[in-house]
Amino acid sequence: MSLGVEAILVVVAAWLVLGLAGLFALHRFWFVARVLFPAGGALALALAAIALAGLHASAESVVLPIGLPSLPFHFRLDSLSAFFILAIAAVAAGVSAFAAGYFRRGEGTPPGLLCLQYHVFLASMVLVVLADDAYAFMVMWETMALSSFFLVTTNHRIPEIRNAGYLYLLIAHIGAIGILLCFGVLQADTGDYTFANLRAQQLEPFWASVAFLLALFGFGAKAGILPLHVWLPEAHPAAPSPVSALMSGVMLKTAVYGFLRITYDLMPTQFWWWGVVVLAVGLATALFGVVFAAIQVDMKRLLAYSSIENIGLIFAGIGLAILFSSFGMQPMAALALTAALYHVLSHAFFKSLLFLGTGAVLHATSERSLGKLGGLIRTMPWVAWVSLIGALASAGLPPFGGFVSEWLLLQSFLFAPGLPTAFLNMLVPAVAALIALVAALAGYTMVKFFGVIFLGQPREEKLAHARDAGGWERIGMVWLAGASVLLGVLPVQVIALIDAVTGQLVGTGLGPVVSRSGWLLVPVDIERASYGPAIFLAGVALGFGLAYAFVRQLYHGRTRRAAPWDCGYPWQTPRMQDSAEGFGQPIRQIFEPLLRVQRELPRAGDAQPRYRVSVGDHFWYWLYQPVALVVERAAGIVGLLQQGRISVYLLYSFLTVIGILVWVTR
Amino acid sequence: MTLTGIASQILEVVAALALAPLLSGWVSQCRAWLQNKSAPSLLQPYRTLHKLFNKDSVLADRASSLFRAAPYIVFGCMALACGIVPTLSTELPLSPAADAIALVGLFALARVFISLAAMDVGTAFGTLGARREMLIGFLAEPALLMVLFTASLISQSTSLTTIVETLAHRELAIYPSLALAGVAFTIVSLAENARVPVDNPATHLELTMIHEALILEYSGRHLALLEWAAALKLFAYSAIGLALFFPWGVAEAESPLALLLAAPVLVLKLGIGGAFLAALETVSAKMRIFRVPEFLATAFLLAVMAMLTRILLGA
Amino acid sequence: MSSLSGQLINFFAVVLLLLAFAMISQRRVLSLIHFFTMQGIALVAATVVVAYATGQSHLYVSAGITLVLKVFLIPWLLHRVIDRLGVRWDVETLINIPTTMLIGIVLVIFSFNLAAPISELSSSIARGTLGIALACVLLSFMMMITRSKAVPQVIGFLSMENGLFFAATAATYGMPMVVELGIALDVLVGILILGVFMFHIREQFDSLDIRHLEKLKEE
Amino acid sequence: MIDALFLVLGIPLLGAAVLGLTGHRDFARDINAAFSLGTLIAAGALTARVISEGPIFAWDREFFVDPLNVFLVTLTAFVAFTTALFSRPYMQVEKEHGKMTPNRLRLYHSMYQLFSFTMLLALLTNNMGILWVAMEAATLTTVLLVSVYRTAASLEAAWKYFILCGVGIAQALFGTVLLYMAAEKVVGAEGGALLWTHLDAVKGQLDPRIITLAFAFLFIGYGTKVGLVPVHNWLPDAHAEGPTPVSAVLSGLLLNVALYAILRCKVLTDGALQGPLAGQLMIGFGLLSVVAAAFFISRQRDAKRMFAYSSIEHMGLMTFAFGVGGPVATYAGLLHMTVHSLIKSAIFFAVGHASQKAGTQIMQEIRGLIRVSPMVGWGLMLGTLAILGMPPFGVFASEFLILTTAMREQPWATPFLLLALGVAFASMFGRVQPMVFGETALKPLPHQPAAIPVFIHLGLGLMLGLYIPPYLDEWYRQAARMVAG
Repeated sequence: MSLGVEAILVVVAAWLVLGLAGLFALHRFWFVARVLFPAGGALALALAAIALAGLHASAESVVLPIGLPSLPFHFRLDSLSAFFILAIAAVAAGVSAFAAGYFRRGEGTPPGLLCLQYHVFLASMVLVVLADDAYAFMVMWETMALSSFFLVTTNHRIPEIRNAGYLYLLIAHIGAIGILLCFGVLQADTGDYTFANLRAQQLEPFWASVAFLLALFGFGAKAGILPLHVWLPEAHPAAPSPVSALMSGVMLKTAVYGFLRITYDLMPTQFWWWGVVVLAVGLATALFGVVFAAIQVDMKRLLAYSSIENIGLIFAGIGLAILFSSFGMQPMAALALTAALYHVLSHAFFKSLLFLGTGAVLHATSERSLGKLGGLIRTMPWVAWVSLIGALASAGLPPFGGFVSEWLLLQSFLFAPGLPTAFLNMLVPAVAALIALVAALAGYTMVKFFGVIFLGQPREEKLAHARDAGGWERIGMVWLAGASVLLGVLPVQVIALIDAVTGQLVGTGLGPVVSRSGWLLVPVDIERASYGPAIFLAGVALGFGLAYAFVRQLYHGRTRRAAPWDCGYPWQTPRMQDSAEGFGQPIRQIFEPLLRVQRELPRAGDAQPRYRVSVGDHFWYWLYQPVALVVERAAGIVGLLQQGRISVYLLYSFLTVIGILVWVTR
Repeated sequence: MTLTGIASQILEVVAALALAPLLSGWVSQCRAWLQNKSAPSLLQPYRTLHKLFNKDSVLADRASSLFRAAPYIVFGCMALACGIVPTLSTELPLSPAADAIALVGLFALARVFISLAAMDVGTAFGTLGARREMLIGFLAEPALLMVLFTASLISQSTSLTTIVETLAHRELAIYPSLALAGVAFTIVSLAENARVPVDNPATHLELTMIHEALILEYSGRHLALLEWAAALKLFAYSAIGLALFFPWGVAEAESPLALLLAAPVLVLKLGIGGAFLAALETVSAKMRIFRVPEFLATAFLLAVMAMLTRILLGA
Repeated sequence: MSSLSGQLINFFAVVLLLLAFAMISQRRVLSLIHFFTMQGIALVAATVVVAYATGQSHLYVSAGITLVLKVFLIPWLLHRVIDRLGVRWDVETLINIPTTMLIGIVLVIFSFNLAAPISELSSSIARGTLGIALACVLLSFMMMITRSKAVPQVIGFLSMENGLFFAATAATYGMPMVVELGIALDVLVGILILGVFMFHIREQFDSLDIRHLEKLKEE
Repeated sequence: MIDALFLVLGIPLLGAAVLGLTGHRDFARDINAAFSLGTLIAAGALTARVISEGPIFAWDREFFVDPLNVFLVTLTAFVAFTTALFSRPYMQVEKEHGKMTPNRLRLYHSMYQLFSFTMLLALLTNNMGILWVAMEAATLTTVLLVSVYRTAASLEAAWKYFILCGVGIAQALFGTVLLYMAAEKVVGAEGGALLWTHLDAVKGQLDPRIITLAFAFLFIGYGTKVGLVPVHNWLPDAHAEGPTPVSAVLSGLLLNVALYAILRCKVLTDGALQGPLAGQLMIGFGLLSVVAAAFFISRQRDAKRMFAYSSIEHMGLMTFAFGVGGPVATYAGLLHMTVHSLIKSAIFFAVGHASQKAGTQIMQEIRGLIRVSPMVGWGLMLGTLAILGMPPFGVFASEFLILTTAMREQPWATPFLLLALGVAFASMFGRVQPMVFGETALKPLPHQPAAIPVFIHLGLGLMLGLYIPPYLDEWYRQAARMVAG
């Protein structure tokens, strides 16, 4: 079907028209919320369908007359970009539906402008994934950064949000500079910046490695890889919830797409040490992200750090895939890449679901810190149960999507002993152990997130009359929750989709082996490993049903209500429950060296004793502030050039004349 | 999906359900003898279960539907876990559905639900218990995974039935990697089943208990189910221990009558295991909660060492 | 014949160079203006000789303009500025006179060996004077740098213009007439503006010392 | 029909005279805008003729119009017209604040028209001598414009501007003399020696040694007017102290004209020397300007001074691009010239309104513009993002081309360029963001700010970023071929 690229461009154009319509209806709140956003959601659904169709179709490209005369915009839809467009569109559909019900009157920028920025953001993400030449890619890449910057600073009256926006755009811009340099190296003196030409270039090892490291730096800055992650926990919580859902769920994935496009598509040769570097960086990011997520007090910062962790796992998967493909072990590389891409899809769904959950909680209670929430399952059942699905998926528990990608990742590690060099074999246990630890800690974080917010007693009075999510918001959340569950229960069908991508990137997919075994997910062969989530879920359900029937038939179902057990101390108050800091205290104690903990203990005889603990980020003190200091000092030195005295200026001019004359006649 | 397969699968689950309370009763009996006390009867656990099932279930007035659903989910998970681990025969139709990693995931699912249920009522003890349970969980789970990985590296597969078959057929030789994995596994099972060095199953002292704190609010049939699930968990862990380190005597695929021989061998092995567990408990004293991470960290390192020796020394 | 006019032009060039040196070493503003006037006269003479030797009629016109402008109008303007603003007589310098003289000599040597390869290429009779013209320009440039009063700085600027005019007439028989007129007009308007400025600076800072003009800088 | 070229020069001259008489009255603002509009229409007609007939001469070859200077003429006329529109409300408010007395207004209006005359003369003339005279006249007119407020700071800025540029331009005169000397030997002395077209035709036979020295002096002379770093000191003071329409026109147009002059000389030098000397000089000074200006920006507290340094940075980038040479880099340089003057003048319009509202140019005291007047706030924010090279806008298009050709021709220079762009982004955006966002105590302006020019310029900048119309693209190609040879 030649549907492909043209249809997608039509949908993107429709999005932009919606945005402009919003601009003209700047303050007509009802029109924007109830007409434009749902229309955007419907368009997103259509886009998802097109991407699904395009996944297996052959690649087609189109050239638009706009852009530079010498380098007009090239757009190309191949299976890699179709897969990522599918992820973007599916999540955008849910988030747009949620946004229809979420935005209320009198908040930050007028709704029309918000609608414009929102739809430009969506359009630029899709076009980044479609771009087929360096100029189009860079333009769409930074338009994405710019539109998301304006969305982050929606209510810019608050200073923290402004600083978060500034830090975000700054690091995004520096990352973009890295990517531009990488394209520059890739074009290897041909001056032609279309991806087709970049693919044809044969770079010698040194320049290929330089391009690879630049790509890792550039896309790492946008994905939130370790040294460049500082903006993520600031920017995502600052944005309104639907936007942070899109940023965390989908925008980070465009960075993963970019990295895959360059390392696999544009650079034919790969070196094994590339895989080790990406693996190391990915794991460090994952461990760092999950430890910080476990000790956070603000619910949206907790989810932001958890995004860093998941991005780390994805990059670890990609690193392993590079390691395998550099040694020519294509089936193993396909397995590792399938694990990474599966995690991309499942993380996109459950993370955006969790952010939408926090959005609903934020609107009901206008409270973000975990210390002031609690017991919301009674007043907001819909949001609670949907967020439970998201939390379980994020914790990587069996019947849900998160577990399948983790299972595939661990399986691919078990095949690693096949790697030729002994040093790499030694790598396997350490890395597998780290991934297991990260997955377990993710479970810990999610229990803290769900337990402190939704369960127990409400820690503030005003929580009692929190209203549940509205109609549109429920539709959005249920759509995302359904997708998470389907990803968990039907891995074989999802992997059939992913095979088109791994087939393009690595040559082979898991397809033939997986499809033969019906309901069971069998990566290599039945003897080695298999996992049937449907049967697994049926087993648990059967156990549940039999127990329930056994009890009700043989015995009885009578229940009585009474006050909870207070162990003889009648004045139990909600404040006695475990607070967020309390729940994170063991992690803070065990991972002390990783964190920069400042404790403020009350001294004896304090009028109001107060205990305050703040956890900082080492990178901020050891990397970002020294860099700012160096720039400041350099500026000081350069500032001496302009000291105000006219005779000094004349001297500069005189010396320049003499200097040029000497140089010219040398 | 042969007939014997289904029969052995059902037999295995029923045996687990029946033998689990017996095993915990046997362990508490051994412990009493070793501590020169007169031991309760072997069938005491069955009587308590029957008593609890008959009583009304008293729920906290604030408890949500999650609180009421959690016992059934945990019981279902533990029953499935016992179904997956090959105790009587290795021809189990359920085993392709879940391999070693899925088993660890199953335990994690049960642990998460029981912790959430504990936090639901919103008293200090529930959240305290949940936090400690998750603390032990996030340290024990990777160690268990590493132990299972060591075994799967030896048998080139992560599906439990294949592991048992390969370990059973090789000639009797000392595997250093399996030895290290065995020590790590004992530490992990002590921690997971709330045995003495980490947590005292019999105590009701709020500040020290972990597992008890989780089920503090439950009563009547919910408490019965959770007690039964705890016994099932102990049974599952010992089954894993036997499967990995003493796999002989498990019935093979095509021999139904071997099934009859496997049952007594299983009971014998469980008896010895239970006695060994009771001996371990009487020897060791309960640790401070913040010594537990170091304790489990040693288990974690031992398991990783086991994998390393397996890969480097090939044994 | 040509050798005589060539010698005459070289003589006037040397006079110009001497006057430039004299202006650097001068302490009193009034004598500065007199030297500037003498420079104007030398320039006019040189232009007349070149015009006579090469028969370029328009050179006479430009000599006339220079005469009116550089010998009568501008010195008169400078005198009026000094009387009206009551400028103090002595000229403060940033670095003492002997060092400026030393630097001046180095500059002359530098501009000579810079201009040497080019001058023998040019076909005009006043070949050697290009080096001297460049020297005059650099010397007056250096004079502007080392003076801290507004008036000496302006005079330095004007003597640089003289140097350039001499280079134009000597090396290339003078620029086309319309360009000469334009340059003269620019110089005249420039001086008028500078005069107006000096009045305003005097009002604002009630002194013509450039050191007051140092507020706009980087912290 | 009347020669369009005569109109393009005649109208501003006439305007200067008329406004010299009636400049102080209220309707003078509208006459000023009308004259600028007239010049724009004449420039449009001239462009139409050049498109249809190709390069044309006038007045026995004294004036010459070719693809390179015709698009600069249109750009100058257009920006002069929009600045005149902007200066109508601006000057009204300044009059009410008492900073502009009637005869200062008269001086301002007449000098404004004279200034646009000198720029158009410099662009259209074919005679290198007249080019120098026009540049000197432009300096004189802008000195008066900068010092129109008669405050201590504006006097100091004007004095430094005059002395430093006067000295700089004098070097250029010496260069022109040497050029004339070299030309006379080849073309002969019958007066055509200084005409650029003659020189261009015969540049192969010019003596390389004289041309090297000539280019050295011309480069340092006109380089002072472009504001390249070692000789840039006058630019921040002059652009910050004058009234905002003057800074907009200075930053937007005068720097372009000076760079145009250097381009004219570079064409001759490349022809004569066949060597890379001119290119090397421009690359060196261009790169130095970009890096130093980026670090200067991070120390600024005054808004207009900061944007003046940003102009130095962009002029450095253009000089680097023309230094690299070759059709693509020159094309990018010309595109950058257009987009920079459009966006920079839009920024100065917004900053002008903002500083009038806050009564000061210190950035700390200007806060939350979006809340008080969204037009000015959004104009400033989008303008700053555009000038920092954020993609949808045209500046990114030209920067992309410059950086990519630099990566091919001078790979060693790219890290410095990108470092400078990064530092400039960090410091400038860090200061503008709090100005635009956040709470505010500023009171709205009495008169409706002229938002139309700001958004016309930003719209054009955005258009050039995404789609360059074919005839405009053809123009740049011809000019680039002509310059890059």
